[in-house]
Amino acid sequence: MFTPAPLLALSSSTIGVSISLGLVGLGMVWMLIRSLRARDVDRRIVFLFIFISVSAPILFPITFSETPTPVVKKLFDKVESLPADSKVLISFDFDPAMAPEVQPMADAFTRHCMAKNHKVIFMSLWATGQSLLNQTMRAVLVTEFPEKRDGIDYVELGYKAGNEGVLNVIVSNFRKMFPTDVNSIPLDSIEIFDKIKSCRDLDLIISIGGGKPGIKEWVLFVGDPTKTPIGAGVAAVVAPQLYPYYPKQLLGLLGGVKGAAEYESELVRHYPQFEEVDKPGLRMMGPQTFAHVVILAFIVLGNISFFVSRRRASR
Amino acid sequence: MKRQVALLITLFIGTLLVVSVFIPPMESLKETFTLFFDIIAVFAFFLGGGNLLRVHLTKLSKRKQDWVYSIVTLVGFTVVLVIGLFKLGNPGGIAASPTAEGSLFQTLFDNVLVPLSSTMYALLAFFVASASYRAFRAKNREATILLIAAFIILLGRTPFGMMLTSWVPNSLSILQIPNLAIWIMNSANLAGQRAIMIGIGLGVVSMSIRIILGIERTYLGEEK
Amino acid sequence: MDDQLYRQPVFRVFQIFLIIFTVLAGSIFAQDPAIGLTDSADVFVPAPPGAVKATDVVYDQGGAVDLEWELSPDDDGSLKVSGYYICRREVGGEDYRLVDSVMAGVRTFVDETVEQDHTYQYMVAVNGDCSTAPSEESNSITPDMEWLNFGLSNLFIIGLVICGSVIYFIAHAKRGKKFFIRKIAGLEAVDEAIGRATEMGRPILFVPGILDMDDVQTIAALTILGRVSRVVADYDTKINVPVSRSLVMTAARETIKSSYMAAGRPDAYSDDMAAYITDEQFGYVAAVDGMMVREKPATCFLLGAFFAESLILAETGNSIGAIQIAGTARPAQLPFFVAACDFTLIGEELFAASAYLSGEPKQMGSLKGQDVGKAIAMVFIVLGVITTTLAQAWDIGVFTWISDLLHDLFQVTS
Amino acid sequence: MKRSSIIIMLVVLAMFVISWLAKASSMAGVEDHNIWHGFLITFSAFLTLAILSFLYKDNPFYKFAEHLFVGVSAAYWMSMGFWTTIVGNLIPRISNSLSAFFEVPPIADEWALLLLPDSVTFFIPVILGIMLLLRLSRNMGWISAWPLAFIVGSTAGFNLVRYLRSDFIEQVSSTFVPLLVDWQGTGHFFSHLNLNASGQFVTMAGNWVIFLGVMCGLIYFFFSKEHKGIFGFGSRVGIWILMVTFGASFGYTVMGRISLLVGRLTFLFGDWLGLIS
Repeated sequence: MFTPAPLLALSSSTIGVSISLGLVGLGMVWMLIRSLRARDVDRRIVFLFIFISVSAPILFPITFSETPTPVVKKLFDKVESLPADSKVLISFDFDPAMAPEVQPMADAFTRHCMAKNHKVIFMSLWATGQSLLNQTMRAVLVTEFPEKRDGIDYVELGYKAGNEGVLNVIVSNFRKMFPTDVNSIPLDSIEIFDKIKSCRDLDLIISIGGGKPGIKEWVLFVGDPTKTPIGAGVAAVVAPQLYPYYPKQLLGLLGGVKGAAEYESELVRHYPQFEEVDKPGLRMMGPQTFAHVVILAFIVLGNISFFVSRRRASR
Repeated sequence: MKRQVALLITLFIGTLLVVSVFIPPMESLKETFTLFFDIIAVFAFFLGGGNLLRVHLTKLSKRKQDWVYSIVTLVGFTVVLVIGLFKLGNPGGIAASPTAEGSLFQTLFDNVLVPLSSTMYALLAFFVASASYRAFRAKNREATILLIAAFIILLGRTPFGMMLTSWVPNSLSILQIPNLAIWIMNSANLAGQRAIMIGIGLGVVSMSIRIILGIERTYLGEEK
Repeated sequence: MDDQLYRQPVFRVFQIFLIIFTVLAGSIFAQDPAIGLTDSADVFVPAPPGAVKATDVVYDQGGAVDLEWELSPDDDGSLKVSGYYICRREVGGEDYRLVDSVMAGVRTFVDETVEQDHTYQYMVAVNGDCSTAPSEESNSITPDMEWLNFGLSNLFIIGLVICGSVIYFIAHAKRGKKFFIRKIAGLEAVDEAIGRATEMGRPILFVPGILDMDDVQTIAALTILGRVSRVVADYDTKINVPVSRSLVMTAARETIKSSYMAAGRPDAYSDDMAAYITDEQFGYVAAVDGMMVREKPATCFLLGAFFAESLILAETGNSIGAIQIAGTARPAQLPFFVAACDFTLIGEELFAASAYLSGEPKQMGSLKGQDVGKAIAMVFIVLGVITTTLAQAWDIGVFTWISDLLHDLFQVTS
Repeated sequence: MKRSSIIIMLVVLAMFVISWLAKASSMAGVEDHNIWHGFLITFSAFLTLAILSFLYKDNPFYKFAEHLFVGVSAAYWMSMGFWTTIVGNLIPRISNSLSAFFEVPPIADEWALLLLPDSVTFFIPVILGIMLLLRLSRNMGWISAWPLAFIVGSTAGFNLVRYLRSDFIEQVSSTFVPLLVDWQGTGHFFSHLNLNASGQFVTMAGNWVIFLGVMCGLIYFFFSKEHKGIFGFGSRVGIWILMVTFGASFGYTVMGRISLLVGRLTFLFGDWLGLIS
């Protein structure tokens, strides 16, 4: 949960970041000089750099602005370009183990749809997804959008057992699978469902997951037969297996923490009011990016010292 | 004779399990044998655990180097074994799961084993860095290819990959580093993985045949 | 197949009797409004589902029946029908009992609660809002067990060809035929690495992976340990084999002991050479790391099944300046070994290593057999790629047929 | 022991106690057993730091953590082996009275193996296990080779078919990729030629790389043919493909490894020191 940081904390974090950045930068320069003299760096110094570059962004949260890759941008633009009151379904197909990676995506999608005044239908194909769905509802809907009303602006269908069987049914009829929503209110008396009979009537489906049933099932059972656009958010490890579906069967794809961070930063760019909310994707990206850059720098340094020493040897 | 029997056992069991795949009535053989293996492995614990105790007791009694730490191992081992085997401090008693919530055993797991193993695992973050510093150098053609592939993928996973190449027009978008990274993962990387896996499949088949036929018998000891 | 059993006259008569019985029972049942409120005028009664067909699931142990039926005409995606009840009874016995229910729109079901060699009949009842309508009874079915799984015949054929070629070349080599085998860099270095340790007066560390004896990689590692410890015994160097499974410890001891016997030095062998550490993955790694920095082995062998610890071990070994020969068949860990070790046995090379090191013609023959397997793979990949390409690009019937055939040949259903 | 090391020990001990007290007092009123919980968190943090200190060099704290780890984890898995395998799988099958003692429901006999009931066949592993233990005896030690032969034989039998299926057959068939994707004639191909990441040409190039890469990779693994001429070239390309694979997978996993450290440091800075909310 986000609590507005007092001015003091903000400035101290800026100072902290600058100091650690400075340290790492100066250290790199020092090592560049050493490398130019063809001297290798002790592994413990490498360790120290990794330690600083990972802990600094944790202690003093800094975020890098992310430029979205086309796969992410396309999905963002779709949500953005749909007219208000479009019907979007978000399915929480993941468990707590995957949550750190994909829940930030779920939050970001929810936030975006709410800001665009879309009508959102929440559901889950995983039994464990229900509680995570409730988490997002509490953290995003209830806290940030208190004016949105259940049943009018959004509806929670919850979890139904049956895996891809559920999809097989809702592809032609929602009411057959979900006679009521999670609060036992019949779908017929829910405003959103006035014009929705099946998945065909949705404007966008977003599945967030990483296992089975998950994105692949949504594509095969719902996306392909109905031509309803499908977007997805997945854990990093499974992302490469889903790229073959993009862009024909999958509108867009968020892969891992990086995908979440890209979406979050694109969201902030369009909706400055979200500047202040917690953005776990971007927050987690800080240490990752920092460490990656340090590793990349070390690879470059290693090659410099290698070439310098080889040139000397050949002389 | 003793070795002959052992080789016959291997031949019989090996063939039986290969054949069982094609015979539905013998399908459950696989699960049964897995259970057999687990049970034998528990018996082997006596040898392993006994050896662990013996090594550290010897170290202690002979006051070998670092004998003090052997006390730590011995105490840790005995205490946890007693707690674990007798389910001490387990609210559910003997019928409860050994790892029941709130049991002493589980508390030990959460507060001793978890920090130890996850920190050991986290050391990888450091070693990944030192290994890439040392290994990714353009020493020869192979190493250069390794370096370039790693560099592109690493760059593709930071915001800088996109920043550096976002100017590339859409008709050349494969040259944008994140796209290139994905393309490499799905083409060359996939090809290499498949070639390795096909090789492994054949290697295992051939190795298993050598074992079943008794040609490979190192584990039984060489002929005297 | 034991279908024959049921073709015997006695069974024929029994079957005919059953069919008559079934029809009779079915007609009685159909007249009897046992289920549902059929007579009430204001209750909608959906039309019953069509014919139910029951078939035995093939290639199993006789524990499953496949059901298929025609949907009720009222099951058209509207809300009139909410699902189907699957009912079953044993022929000649009890009443119909509910087995399970399925959602509307579903027309198949696999009943896995049947017992082998009992005869069953099924009925599917469609469920309206507050009424049900049963179908006619199905044919009677006796799930039986098959003795051979013909669904795996392609696996059998491919296995036969590959195992056959390995065995053929082993037999060929037995008769004295010599094969050329290319050098494997990592293995050429084994003797040199052990020699180095001897010169430096430092021990050798051999890590056989972290999995138990039920993994082939561990066995492959132990066979290499056999060759390594033979050389070690000759050179009189110290060898340490920390293991993370008790069974591996037993097998490793057996292996080292026999190598020392073969080298004629049984006196120099001690059980302490192979020691069990702990089953816990990272506990084992912590101990081996400690061992590395304290004993400073000159040579480390990291062979077998490795997971995340591959890089921790390889980097620590590298930091103490040891020569490292690594090998695993886990593709995910190979990059780390390649990056941090001097020599890496990649996948198949790990399994080839023991044959290669043994120098026995029989073992070398098996390597030739593996190559035949690779050649087969290559031929089929070329064929598969060409036919798939032609079939997709121009939709030529014959190529589609061949491409489908190849896909089927290399498609193993479990 | 040197004086400096005694001083370091004392300082660490003092810091441990301070952290324990601070943690316990900060939890007072929130947790019931605050002293115990304070100890647990401090001890976890101490172990975390002890392992991290190995990065600098081997030291007494690492040795302590390492030896504790070995002892505790060996006993942990041994207890788990006893409860899950012996009590969970063996006893319910072979003895009703023992199952009653351990309060586990007995498992009904199945006639799976050799047409014998489980209550008989499950004595096989027990006998083999005892044979294994005979290794400790001087005279009967040789018999431990039999259970090993059983295990190695079953491993070979299992894995032969398993690897043939999942590593050989399935990988071969998934390499049947079309070399021409969305083919609508040569003219269409050249007029739409571009390097768009999801375009026809790039997709096709990917499939070509997969096809040729797998072929060359397999050539690299050939043992019985000298790598010369065309074959030698193929094997060289094979090595390059393998190098791309290794580089790419290495680069791809780095991110996951960093997250592990983030997790540990978050524990230290947050749960222990309370520096971050």
